[in-house]
Amino acid sequence: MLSRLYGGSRPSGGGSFETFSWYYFRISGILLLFLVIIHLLIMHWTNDVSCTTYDFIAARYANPFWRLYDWLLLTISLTHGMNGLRVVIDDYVHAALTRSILLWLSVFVLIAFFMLGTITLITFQVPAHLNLSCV
Amino acid sequence: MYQKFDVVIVGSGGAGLMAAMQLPNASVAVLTKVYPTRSHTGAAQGGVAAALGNQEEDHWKWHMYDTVKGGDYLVDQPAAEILAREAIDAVYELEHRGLPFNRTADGRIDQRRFGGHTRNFGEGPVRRSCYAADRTGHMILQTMYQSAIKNQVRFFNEFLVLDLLFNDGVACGVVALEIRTGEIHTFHAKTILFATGGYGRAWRVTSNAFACMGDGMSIAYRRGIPLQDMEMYQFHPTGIYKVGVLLSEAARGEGGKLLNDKGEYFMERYMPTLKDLAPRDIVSRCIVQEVNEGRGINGKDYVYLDVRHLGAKVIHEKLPDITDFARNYLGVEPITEPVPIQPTAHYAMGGIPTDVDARVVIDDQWTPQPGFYAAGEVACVSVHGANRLGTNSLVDLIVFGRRAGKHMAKFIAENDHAPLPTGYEEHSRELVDRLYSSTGNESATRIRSDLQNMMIDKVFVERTEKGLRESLEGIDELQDAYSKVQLQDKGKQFNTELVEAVELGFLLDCAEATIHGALARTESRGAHFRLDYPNRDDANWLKHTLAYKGTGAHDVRLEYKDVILIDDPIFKPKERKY
Amino acid sequence: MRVQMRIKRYNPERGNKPYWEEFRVDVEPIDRLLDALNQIKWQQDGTLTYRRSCAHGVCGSDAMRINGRNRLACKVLMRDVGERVTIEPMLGYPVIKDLVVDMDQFFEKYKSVKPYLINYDNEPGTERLQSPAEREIYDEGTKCILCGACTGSCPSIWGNPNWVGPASIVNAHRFIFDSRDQGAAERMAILGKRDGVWRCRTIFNCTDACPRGIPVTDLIEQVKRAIVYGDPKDAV
Amino acid sequence: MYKGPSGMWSWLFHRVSGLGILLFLFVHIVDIAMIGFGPRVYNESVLLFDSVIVRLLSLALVAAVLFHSFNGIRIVLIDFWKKGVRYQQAMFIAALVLTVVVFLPFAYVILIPKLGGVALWFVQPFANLVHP
Ligand SMILES: Cc1cc2nc3c(=O)[nH]c(=O)nc-3n(C[C@H](O)[C@H](O)[C@H](O)COP(=O)(O)OP(=O)(O)OC[C@H]3O[C@@H](n4cnc5c(N)ncnc54)[C@H](O)[C@@H]3O)c2cc1C
Ligand code: HEM
Ligand code: SF4
Ligand code: F3S
Ligand code: FES
Repeated sequence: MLSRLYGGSRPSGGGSFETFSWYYFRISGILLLFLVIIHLLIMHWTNDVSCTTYDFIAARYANPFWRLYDWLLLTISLTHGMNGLRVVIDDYVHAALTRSILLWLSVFVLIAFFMLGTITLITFQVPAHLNLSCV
Repeated sequence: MYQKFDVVIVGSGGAGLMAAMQLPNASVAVLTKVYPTRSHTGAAQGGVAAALGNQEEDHWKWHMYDTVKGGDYLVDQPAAEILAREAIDAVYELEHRGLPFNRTADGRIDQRRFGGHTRNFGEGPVRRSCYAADRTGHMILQTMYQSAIKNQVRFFNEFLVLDLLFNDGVACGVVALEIRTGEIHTFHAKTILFATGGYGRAWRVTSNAFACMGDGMSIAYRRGIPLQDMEMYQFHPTGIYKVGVLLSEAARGEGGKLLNDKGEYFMERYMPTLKDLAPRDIVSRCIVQEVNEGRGINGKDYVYLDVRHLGAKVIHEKLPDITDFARNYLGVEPITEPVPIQPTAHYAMGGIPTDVDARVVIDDQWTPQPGFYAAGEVACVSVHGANRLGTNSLVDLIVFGRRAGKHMAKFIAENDHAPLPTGYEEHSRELVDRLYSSTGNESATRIRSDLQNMMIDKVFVERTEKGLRESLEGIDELQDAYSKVQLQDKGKQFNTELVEAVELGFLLDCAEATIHGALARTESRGAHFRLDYPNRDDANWLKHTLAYKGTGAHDVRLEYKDVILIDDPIFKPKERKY
Repeated sequence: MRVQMRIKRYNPERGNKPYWEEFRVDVEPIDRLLDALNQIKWQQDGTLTYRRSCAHGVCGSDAMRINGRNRLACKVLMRDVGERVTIEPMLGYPVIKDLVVDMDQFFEKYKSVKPYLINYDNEPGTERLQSPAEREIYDEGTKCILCGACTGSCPSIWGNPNWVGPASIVNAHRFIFDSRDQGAAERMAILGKRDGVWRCRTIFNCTDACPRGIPVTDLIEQVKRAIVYGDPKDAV
Repeated sequence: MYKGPSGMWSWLFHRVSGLGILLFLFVHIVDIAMIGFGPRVYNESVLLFDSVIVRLLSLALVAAVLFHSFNGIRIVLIDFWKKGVRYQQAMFIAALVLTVVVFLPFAYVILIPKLGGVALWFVQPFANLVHP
């Protein structure tokens, strides 16, 4: 008789955007953990910032893997971060109009930076001669 | 402001909300001077009795017997029968509404022992108290409030009811002060239920909340309705010294013992069989006797509750509240130190007289006052007689709260609104305006503390003619002084000084009726113990006191009403032995 | 002991700015802070306004901000607050007068999560069965006295007064995890919305504030998991 | 602010660091975009990263990223590990310690090429900005 535990009438909850957003924070956060730390190690540890010249970048982007890597970093961190900004706006801005203006603005910023980053990554042409100073 | 409802319920404790639950199709307003979940019912710890027989054999008739005997036979027996019978259904109703009772291994409502509840007409203790940890009252109140939300009951929170309106003997509304704005509102209704709780604040040491000021009793009393058996006031033996916060009977149920200054477990001397688990009136009296004979701790007016021998494990697991309270309010560690306790004012057996349908009845002929109902501690059905058993108050709330609701549903179907009397707000406005404009320079604080000290000195566990006479003079003086009370806060919004002053007026009335009833009753019965008349006197006093407010300033008129007995030898009044 | 009480006062009828006022009281170390407030009200300044009822921590009337943390005045002893104590109304609620805050919205939010048993089956003749283990799962939430201390301590609510707040979630939890209840999905849908559980950023002030010792954040996290997993069973 | 040992500081740091990183991300996307304009433009813009003041800023960035990441893990553990709530305080301390421990070598590596410059910066704040 006690098996009426949590009977059948419990369809799954959630599914809404807020739930997804929360989940996405965690998943993207974990992914970013690896992407960002490796990124930092490469940029600041194995190389000094003074070495990250045009040629250095170009040499990296000669390998499509790094283009993909950076694109993932771009996409995930941008969406993660903008989602965070959205949450902060929701927390502190209550006037309906201001809020929706700001939210739309951040959507626009998100798209703009995403496009800028993506276009940069896709259209970049590796020049024939590279002059690597540090590696 | 004026508003119209079918039913107005004053008070959102267990009794008021239980009634509201029975009226799903009526327009109901619940008025309460605190937020509903702050009502005093939430403080009840022990449990609610019902002969479910989940743990061992039990029968409602046994429950009825214990109730009648516990009340020292001043109980109306047909009412006690209803209490014991309907407790069972009422408890199931609560469970269906979601109350999280503790459970037995097979999933049923768990039950435990409690003082005075026995098997087979007094043979031995029985597990009858249904409980939810050590917060049964809290769970009842929460569950009912939740149910009320589900049923979309209209609440008027922080409204202080000031007056009850009658038109030609028919109750037709109440007048209330909206505390937040200071406005006066009139609620026009076909029927009114008072469920405003007790008046424990009349004593300095009390387990009762600040809100327990006897409002409902006094409002009715001022409108000519009698108060029944007010001299029957229960003093719980184990209140925390000075603070009055209750240490539940569970402490003694688990084996805690009372200790005097000589290091003696003195209950063994007074009640060799039940010892520390004797009924509350008896244990309180023994404590007072110890104190009077100089065996209070350090010669003062308290003794110890000793649970040290139970061991840390039992204390932590079964008596967490006690540990908590003792540490919090006394800085005492019950595992290693005994806890200072003294009897504390706890429960009014008396109140507004009603029949078993919670209809208010105004004389010895049981004449009902149409449209006016009362239930809970404010009412006197009378199921508790001269002494209430532990866990029986919650039963009272749910059984008679329920009956009140059901009867009101019938009443509103059959009756129309009686028109309001002319000048219906006048009395209330006067009451408030007088306090605002008074320049009498009298302090409500002074009156309140004098009253509380006087009641604990003279109208406490042991009473004498001399003490009661002195308190009669005292109460008259305080009533006079009250008319000169002056406020510092003249504001309208959330003026709690005004609220406290109004409540003090109510409290004085209740104390007045108590003192008059106690002085007249020249016998000892249950909680009313007269040193000068130490025996029960059934020949003259097997009857209820009805105290009416008289016409003169300090007049109180006493009348009496027979106790209803049933024709069954088991329930025939006999000496109360444990 | 002599204690200096710094109290934030506000009276809408007399000027419209909150101000600080200091009182001195003589109290016993084991007096409650509520006793000290009463002493001020009854002997020094009758206009001082606050709520109280039970005086022993079970009714939830007197939650206020004491030395920067939300506490019940009747559960705080004078010996624990030191010789100077600062008392303010709780943050996150509109102030009505002195220490009294407007709880109406708090109760509205509470109501919004359907805090009552939902069961569509016919009522049995006796009790609905529930094992002690099933009873235990939702025990903590049943201790809530709706004092509002948790909600008033939460920075998310200071920023966003529309947020449903920890107290409501605790009470939703109490029913979502009750084996007799069938309304979990309805409640989870409500709490999944924008001002639902997700506004909780695990700040834990609520857990610190709760006078009943309810592990508030823990319960909120269980509700979050229930929503994410779609089933309360997996969440505890 | 709420007094007492709660998770409020961790939340505040997390939020501020998250927004800080986001701000940096915008800058970073723009400066990477400079590669599209050829080596001269890019190299000049990236020179900025070499300056002391910006090196200090990127130190702050590293600190922010580290704290945000470790605390992010703490949050995920609180959310999904059923006992996580109980250890939130300990995990906060762990996140702080980890941040410091990982940060120090980073700081060393980033600052070492410019230690002289750093010293100089304190005396003449604007000298390096113009020409590193
Ligand atoms: C510490 C303690 C422990 C107890 N333990 C137990 C136990 O274990 N078992 C048991 O059976 N009994 C117990 N009791 C007794 C029992 O709790 C009370 O008798 C019972 O709760 C009274 O309920 P009520 O509904 O009559 O009134 P209350 O719960 O006192 O409610 C009164 C209501 O009336 C309202 N009100 C009052 N005056 C006004 C007014 N003028 N205008 C508007 N509203 C007003 C109040 O706001 C409140 O809502 C205990 C009592 C105490 C003090
Ligand atoms: C490196 C690994 C990262 C992890 C593990 C991580 C983890 C998280 C988590 C779990 C949250 C949710 C916090 C909450 O719900 O309370 C969060 C919020 C946030 N993150 Fe990250 N994050 C990381 C990187 C980043 C990056 C690179 C950015 C910037 C682009 C960023 C910006 C933000 C912002 C703005 C928030 C919102 C803060 C708030 O709501 O208080 N995070 N992060
Ligand atoms: S969860 Fe705790 S703090 Fe919050 S309202 Fe309930 S009792 Fe008060
Ligand atoms: S303080 Fe607030 S953010 Fe969550 S953990 Fe408590 S509700
Ligand atoms: S007065 Fe009831 S909780 Fe403090």
